[in-house]
Amino acid sequence: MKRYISAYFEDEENLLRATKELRAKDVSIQDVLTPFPVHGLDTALGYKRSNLPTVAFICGAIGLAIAFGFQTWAFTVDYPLFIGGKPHFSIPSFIPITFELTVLFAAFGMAIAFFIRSKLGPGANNIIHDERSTNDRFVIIVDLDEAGNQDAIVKSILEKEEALNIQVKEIES
Amino acid sequence: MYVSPIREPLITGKKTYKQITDEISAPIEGKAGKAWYAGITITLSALFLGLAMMGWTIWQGIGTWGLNKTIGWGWGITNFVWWVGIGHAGTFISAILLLFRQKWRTSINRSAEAMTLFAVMCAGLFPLIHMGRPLLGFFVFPYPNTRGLWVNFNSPLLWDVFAISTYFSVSLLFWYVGLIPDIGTIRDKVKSKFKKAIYGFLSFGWTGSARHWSRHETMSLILAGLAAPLVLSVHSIVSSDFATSVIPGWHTTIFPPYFVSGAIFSGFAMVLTLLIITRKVLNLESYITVGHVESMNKIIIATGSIVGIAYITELFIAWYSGVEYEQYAFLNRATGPYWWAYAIMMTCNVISPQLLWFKKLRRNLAFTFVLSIFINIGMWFERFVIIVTSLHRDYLPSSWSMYEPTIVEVGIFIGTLGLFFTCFLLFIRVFPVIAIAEVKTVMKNSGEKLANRDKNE
Amino acid sequence: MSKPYGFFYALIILFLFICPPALLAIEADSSHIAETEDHHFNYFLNSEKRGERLFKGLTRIKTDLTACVSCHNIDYIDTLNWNPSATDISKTFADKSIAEFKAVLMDPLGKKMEASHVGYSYSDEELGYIKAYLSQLKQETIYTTKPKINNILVFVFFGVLITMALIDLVFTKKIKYKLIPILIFAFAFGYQINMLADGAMALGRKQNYQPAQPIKFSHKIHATDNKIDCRYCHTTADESKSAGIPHVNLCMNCHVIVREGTNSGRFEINKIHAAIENNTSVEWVRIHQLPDHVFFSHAQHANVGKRECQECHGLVEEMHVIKQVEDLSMGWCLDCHDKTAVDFQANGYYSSGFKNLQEELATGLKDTVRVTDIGGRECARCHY
Amino acid sequence: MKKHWKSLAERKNGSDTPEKQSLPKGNLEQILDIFDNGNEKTQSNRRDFLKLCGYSLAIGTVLASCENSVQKAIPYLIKPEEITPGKANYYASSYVNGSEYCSILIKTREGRPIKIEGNDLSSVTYGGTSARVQASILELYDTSRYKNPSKDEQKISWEELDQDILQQLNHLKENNESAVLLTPTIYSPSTKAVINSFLISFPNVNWVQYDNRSATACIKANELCFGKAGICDYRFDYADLIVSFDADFLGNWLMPVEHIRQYTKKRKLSDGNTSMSRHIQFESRMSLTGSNADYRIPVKPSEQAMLVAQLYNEILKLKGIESYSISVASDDIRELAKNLWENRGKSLVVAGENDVNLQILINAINYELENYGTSLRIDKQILTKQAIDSDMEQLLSDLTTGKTKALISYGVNPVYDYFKGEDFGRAIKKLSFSVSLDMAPNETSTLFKYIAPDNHFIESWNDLEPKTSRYSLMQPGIRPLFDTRQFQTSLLAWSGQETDYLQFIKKHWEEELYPLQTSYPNFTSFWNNSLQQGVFEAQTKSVFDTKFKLNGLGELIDTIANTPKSSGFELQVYESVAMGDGKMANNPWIQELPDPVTKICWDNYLTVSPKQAEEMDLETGDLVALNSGVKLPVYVLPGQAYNTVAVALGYGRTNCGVVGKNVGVNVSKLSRLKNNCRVDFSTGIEISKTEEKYELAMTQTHHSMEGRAIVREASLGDYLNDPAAGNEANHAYENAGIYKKPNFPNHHWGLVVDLNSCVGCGACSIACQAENNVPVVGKKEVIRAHEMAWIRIDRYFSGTDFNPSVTFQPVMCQHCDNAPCENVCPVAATTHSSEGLNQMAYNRCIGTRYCGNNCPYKVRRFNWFDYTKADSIPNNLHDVAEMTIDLKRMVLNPDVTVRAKGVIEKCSMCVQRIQEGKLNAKIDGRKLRDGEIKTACQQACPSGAIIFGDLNDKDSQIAKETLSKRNYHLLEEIHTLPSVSYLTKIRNTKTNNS
Repeated sequence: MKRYISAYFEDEENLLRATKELRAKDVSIQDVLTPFPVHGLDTALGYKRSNLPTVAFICGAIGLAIAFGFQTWAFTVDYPLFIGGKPHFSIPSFIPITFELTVLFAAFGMAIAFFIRSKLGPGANNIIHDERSTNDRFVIIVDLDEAGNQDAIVKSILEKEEALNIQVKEIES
Repeated sequence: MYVSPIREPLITGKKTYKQITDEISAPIEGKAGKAWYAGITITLSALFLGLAMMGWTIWQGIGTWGLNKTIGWGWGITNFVWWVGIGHAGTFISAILLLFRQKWRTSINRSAEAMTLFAVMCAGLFPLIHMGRPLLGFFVFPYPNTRGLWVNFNSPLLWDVFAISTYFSVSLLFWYVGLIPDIGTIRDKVKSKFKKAIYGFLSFGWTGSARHWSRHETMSLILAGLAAPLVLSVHSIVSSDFATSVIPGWHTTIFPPYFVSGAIFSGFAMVLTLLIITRKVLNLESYITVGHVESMNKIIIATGSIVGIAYITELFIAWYSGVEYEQYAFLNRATGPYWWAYAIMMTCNVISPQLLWFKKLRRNLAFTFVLSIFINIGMWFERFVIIVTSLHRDYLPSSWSMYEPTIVEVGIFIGTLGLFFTCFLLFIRVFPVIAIAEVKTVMKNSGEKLANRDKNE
Repeated sequence: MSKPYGFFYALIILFLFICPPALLAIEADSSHIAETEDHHFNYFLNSEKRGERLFKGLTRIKTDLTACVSCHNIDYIDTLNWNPSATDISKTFADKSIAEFKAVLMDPLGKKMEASHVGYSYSDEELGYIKAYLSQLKQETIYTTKPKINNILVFVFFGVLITMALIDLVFTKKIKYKLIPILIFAFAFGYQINMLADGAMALGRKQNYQPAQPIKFSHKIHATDNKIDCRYCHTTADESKSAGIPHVNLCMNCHVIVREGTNSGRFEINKIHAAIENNTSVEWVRIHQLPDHVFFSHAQHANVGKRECQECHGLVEEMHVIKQVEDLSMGWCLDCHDKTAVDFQANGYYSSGFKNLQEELATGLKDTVRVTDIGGRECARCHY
Repeated sequence: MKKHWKSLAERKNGSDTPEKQSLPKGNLEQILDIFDNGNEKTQSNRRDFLKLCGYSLAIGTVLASCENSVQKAIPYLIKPEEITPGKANYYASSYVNGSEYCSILIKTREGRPIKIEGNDLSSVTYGGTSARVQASILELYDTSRYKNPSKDEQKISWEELDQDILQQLNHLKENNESAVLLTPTIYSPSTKAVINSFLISFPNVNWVQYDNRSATACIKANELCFGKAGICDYRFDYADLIVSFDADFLGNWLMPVEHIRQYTKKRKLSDGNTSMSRHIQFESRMSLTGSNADYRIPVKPSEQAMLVAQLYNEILKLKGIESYSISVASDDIRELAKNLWENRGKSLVVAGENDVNLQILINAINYELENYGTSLRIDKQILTKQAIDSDMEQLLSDLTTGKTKALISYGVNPVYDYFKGEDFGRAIKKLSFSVSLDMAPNETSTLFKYIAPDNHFIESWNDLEPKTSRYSLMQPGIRPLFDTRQFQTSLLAWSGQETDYLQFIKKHWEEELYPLQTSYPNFTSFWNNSLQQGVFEAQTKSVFDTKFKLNGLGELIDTIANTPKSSGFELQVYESVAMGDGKMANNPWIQELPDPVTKICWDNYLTVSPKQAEEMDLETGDLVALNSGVKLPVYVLPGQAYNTVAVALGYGRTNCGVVGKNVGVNVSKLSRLKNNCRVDFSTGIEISKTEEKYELAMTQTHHSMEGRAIVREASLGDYLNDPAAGNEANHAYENAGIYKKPNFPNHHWGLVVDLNSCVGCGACSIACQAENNVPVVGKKEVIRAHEMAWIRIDRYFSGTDFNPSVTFQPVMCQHCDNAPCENVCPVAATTHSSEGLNQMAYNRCIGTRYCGNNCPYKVRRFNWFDYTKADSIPNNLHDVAEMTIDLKRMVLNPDVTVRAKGVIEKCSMCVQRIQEGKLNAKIDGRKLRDGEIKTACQQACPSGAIIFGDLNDKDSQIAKETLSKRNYHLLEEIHTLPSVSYLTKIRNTKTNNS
């Protein structure tokens, strides 16, 4: 048996305040659904900094190594050709492609990581709590303990911040 | 929250969040007007004309173009560089302006990026169809083969292949990643089950979860960081097609910055051309305000002036170099048989944008619209001047020749215009023209007034 | 879907449908000449049918005699049958009289025929039927192969799998573990790509090509059993770019005396005699053929490079039916150029030049000079 | 890229036509056929497959894992002894086209003549050739040729024809009615014997020789002056000072191949030679000869006689002999006379005009200058032109009056090229009996009742004596392609003799020529050797007393002096260097060879001086009408004398096959007869401008070097002071690069072009076209600058418009060691070899044309359309000249790929010849000898201006030439390090200092 409470705000500032208060009360917030990225919400929810930059860096480094390595191998080892009196191993010529592939690998590596990590992707159909959560409503879903000790506190905080449609839901886990 | 009193609002008209959503998604939900149908009929006709001409070219050979033994590139490559140039504004706006925290970008970045993609699609066609043997175009990819052959990594054309395809892929990614939340919004708004399924599929299951938003923002920032140098690299590499050669008039080290600023210059002009119409037709005046137009005009003056300086620098360097071929090439540009192209280029690109120093003109939509078209023409001629006038009289006077385009080349160019505008017309009916979520983020601190919530909604 | 959307797609689909046929219509070549059916023996309507029954041994035939068809195959077979096939016989006797046909059949010359054609006796009328039946076979080609329908079926099958996996993954979601459709997708798609790559690489290549030849000439019998040197017949291998397919008169050097073969009796050898007598050419099916933009010289490889024929042509001396062993791709050429050492000191051409390489050899910096070292990978060595 | 025959199968069929045809099929079935590996159709091949790939690559590749269609390999039934499949055979022979002669080698592959090369052993042509000689191979495969004998355009057999003709001839003989045998000059001893025996059999037949541009005046003048008719043997290599009055001896006057050789030999400055001849040319139009002259003086044609007379007078004065009263000569003429006098015995004065008086004066000048016996000899003669113009006039009147009842014609085309051609045509039509023995239909032969077609010279046996005691044999390279018979055989047959002409020649040689030598012990070895060498040069001791016998020069000079000066326009007709007399008008190679001076092909045009053009408001491409009714386009030619215009003969053929038909305008009728000699200029011409425009196909439209050091030149004096004169910067940029100069381990192939030797004749261009399967594109494509020539000759004017100096520069791929083209190809289709060649792999090329753009020399050529039928896409052939039909494709070189649409091509430095030469050396196990490999252009060049060789071989000629101070690279300041280099042009003009 899993219980939680859901409600929505019409202004992101109410949401922010409510979030901060709930967090202060050690209430675990399952999710917040907003139509746009609300400034400061991730700190309010206590999210850590994402690792995506690291992923991008690693992917970029791989792209760089592949591109430069492949060009060098193809031109000096596998099929050395005399082209325009230039040396086989000619770094300036290799730079443009190396750069492009670095960017390509970094961008796509990171994007794929993002989609996998966020469980998003073509055909992913996550539960939509409120159709207007992508429009103008700021939906909050708060976990409740089984005993129902927190219900009152949560409700009061939500009501204080003008939350609407406060509902308690129960789900068989 | 403090709102600077001096700055003019980026969104006018005291919008609520819902109003924003509704107004921006209106063209997708509503039925298309007669104008739209008229428009797409014209663009599709142009597109089919272009396709027919491309088919003719591939069937009969490049001989159907006006090229010859001396002038191996003409309209085709001019169009290629022109379209690539236009394809620079979108990513510049969303990436570089994002890095510089320019909030006014939010109203225009979506459509500018879409325009970028379509322009790059048009551009990408030309290297393929200008080939003598386009069916063997796949030779440019270094795929393993039984001949044991690779490609020539020294060739700027090969760099182009990588640059353009990377630029297209990354721009597409950047655009789509930004589009996902808005597709989610549309998904939740549309009524039809079919549409819901389609947008649901395209939205990748977006819910607006705070955790997703947090990662999304990080990713956008890094993508912007990656895309910014990419934008600069693409036209630098395209310019290498000319700069690395030995032809007087092409062999110039200032080409990369000169081309990049020219690209942004023409890109912004094209954005203006499109958005001045779009805001009117789609009733988006409160999102794309005269303020936005003015900001873009300021960038146009800046880049236009850089381009002007580049032109003059070229002339100076040609004189200063003491190389007779180089000197002749530039003298020939200005006074030779293609002087008119040079004159058009100078007038449209150097002189006309200087009028934007006047605030009145800068904020005058009609003037801006006309000017943007002038700039597009001028930038087309810039490429024409660089390519054709340099080639037609190079080292050995015995091979000097003249170039006249044929109907086929013009037809293909019209075809790409058709493709571009067809794509754009489809785009405005399928995806939100303005980044809904991003506009909402700036509404509070840059909107005309704080959202006036209507509790009865 | 809104209307313009549909309109647009309809146009694209229409275009896709119209385009290929339209382009192909252009291809329609007017140079086809209608073939004239020739029936030599129209005794009466079903003479072919009667002939067929006789040939296949379905009608009157002595029980101890085998039917013609048991030695003379009618359909294409991919194994070697030394006996002439029905079509082969038909060709040979197309313009010959019944009497000749009869003579060969019932009173044959040569040991092999004498041994096999014992006790056959047909009336002239029956022979006419058989001949009529055979001449109707004449129209068929020398060889056919099984249609490779399998490849298409496999490809389509995997295509269906991919579609199903995708549909399930995105829409229906019947399979609980997403990994399964993903794996199916990946495997099927990978297999398709592999098929495409294989197909693309095989374009214009004829590795393992082993068609039936107009004469059942066996390199094994000539080169191994009779120990004839390759160059006895392929005379120009040492001096010209082409090794030379022996002219028919060259065959006659031996076959003017050797009139009967080990395996096929007189039938195949008679074809050479017929060619000489009738002044007709022997149209061999070409096996080893490089594309037109490749210039290959046998003299360079067989004479200067001292390569053995077998290095490129395989063990021809063991083949009854000649076959292309290597794929003759550029990569294959280059592999050999990379590996093969050049006869650097012995040949005066090399020893008089290449100072640096000679020094390196002398000082021991290099132990051998490979073809690649002297430009064996350069374009204009083969393409010009 | 499909078009050449590989080795075996083509011998029999001549083409790779399908063995079996199948029933017509629908589209779908066709598609299936391509994948049907069991099908014997040869029309479905890999290329068809690739076509489909364009439509549906995916399904296609899968299906394509089936095998290809069947290719046949058909060996010889009985292999001819001398043929090795894959190797070329060479047969020494001779080229003859009217009065043009050249000793040649015919290159055949598998019995198929594919190329003509010069024969080094001839002391007449020295291995040189001309453009027309090179192009004549294509005539062999001309589709318009007569393919069988005919009567009234109905095909008949040779037996029927012989019977008919004999009957007619006998009928004429019985009635003693006059008939005429009309031929060009016959300088074949055996043919003369054949004709004589024919004339003996039919005494009623008169033999008339007709040269469309005869040397009547020369022949007559010599007869009058020295009592010996004929043309002198001119030795330009013995003359230190050459003065030519409108004699285009490098272009079309007498024996240009020999004259170019002699002329350039005297002017070569290699091997320590420090002297060269000085050449002064008086002429009205800018001829090839004039453009090579050190001094060129534009004069009107009518003024020449006066100038010659003055010159003669001045020389007499210098000699101290009584002179004539004549108008005072200009300083120039006096100066010239002084120079000539100083160079007496080593000078040569020639005149081109067909005017007996003028030629007599020229003879007198040469006589007074003591040149006879040195630079010209009357005892040795050029025999290729013997016809006398008045004979033709007589024939025409006999035909018109009906005195001559029958005409047998061979190798001439008077209806087209005689100035009264139309009259001639009308007269022929009236004849009841007429036989033409021409090889191909022309304006004249089509009017004849009987056609007894001759063989092409490559299919014929013959012998020739182009110059006194210089004999040459013609042997066939192939059996007659069609049902044709040699002219001589026909005559033998009609005169009732043994018809084997070869035996006839042999007999003739045994009787007449074998006794002239002592080297060979028996006739068989003499014959075999002569046949193998192609030439036989008898040592004759001739003694001829050259005494000037003519009196009354005074009268002659008076006549000249009293001729009123003509004012107004003068028009001159001439033979262009490429087209000549128009016999080869149906040859697309010749049609597409640009004129050396004007760079125009596929047309004739009226050259007008710049001053005139300005006065009349004319520009190139304007159509003008002459008062004779001819409409011609104008070309403004610097150097054309004021008030003169000129137009080329040889164009405007109306009956010659599809290629040459109605190309240009026939201007033969603009000649006229003067003193029984046909002259080429006429006065009283009026020109009126029309509003029409006409597009001329020009391969070069800009004529100035723009002050760039492209062709470097100096005067002889400056050169002698400093061998690097004009070339001070030679090789200055050699080590300017940031990368090390590439090192070539064994060979480093290169070319040196001596600009001092190149006269610009264009033989190299055609040789290259024949050797390398370079396509013909046609006039429209040339107008669009789509011509494909791998080697072009750039021509620049410098100096004044009135009288510019001209330079020629052959430009082919420079094979740069730092090649700009190589860097930019995305697919590495063009790379460098370790032997210094810039390699072009056509099959890798995708056609971005970037290499062409980046080539500073603009030598790369793109296949804009499918010119060769090698393209994979159907129905897009652009072949204006029937070059892709099976017959003409016989001329293709099987060692060179035929390029498809959409690929770049360029000079490969004849890599196929290099590979062949190397292979021969390897088979023999020896070092490659210098000079063993010759490129096609080098082989064809009559002046030896192109030298190919190994730059790494220090002993080679090319390495020596490279060290010359005159050597430079084209555009060396851009550091492309070309393997091709040039030697500066030296003009024997006065230095600036002196």
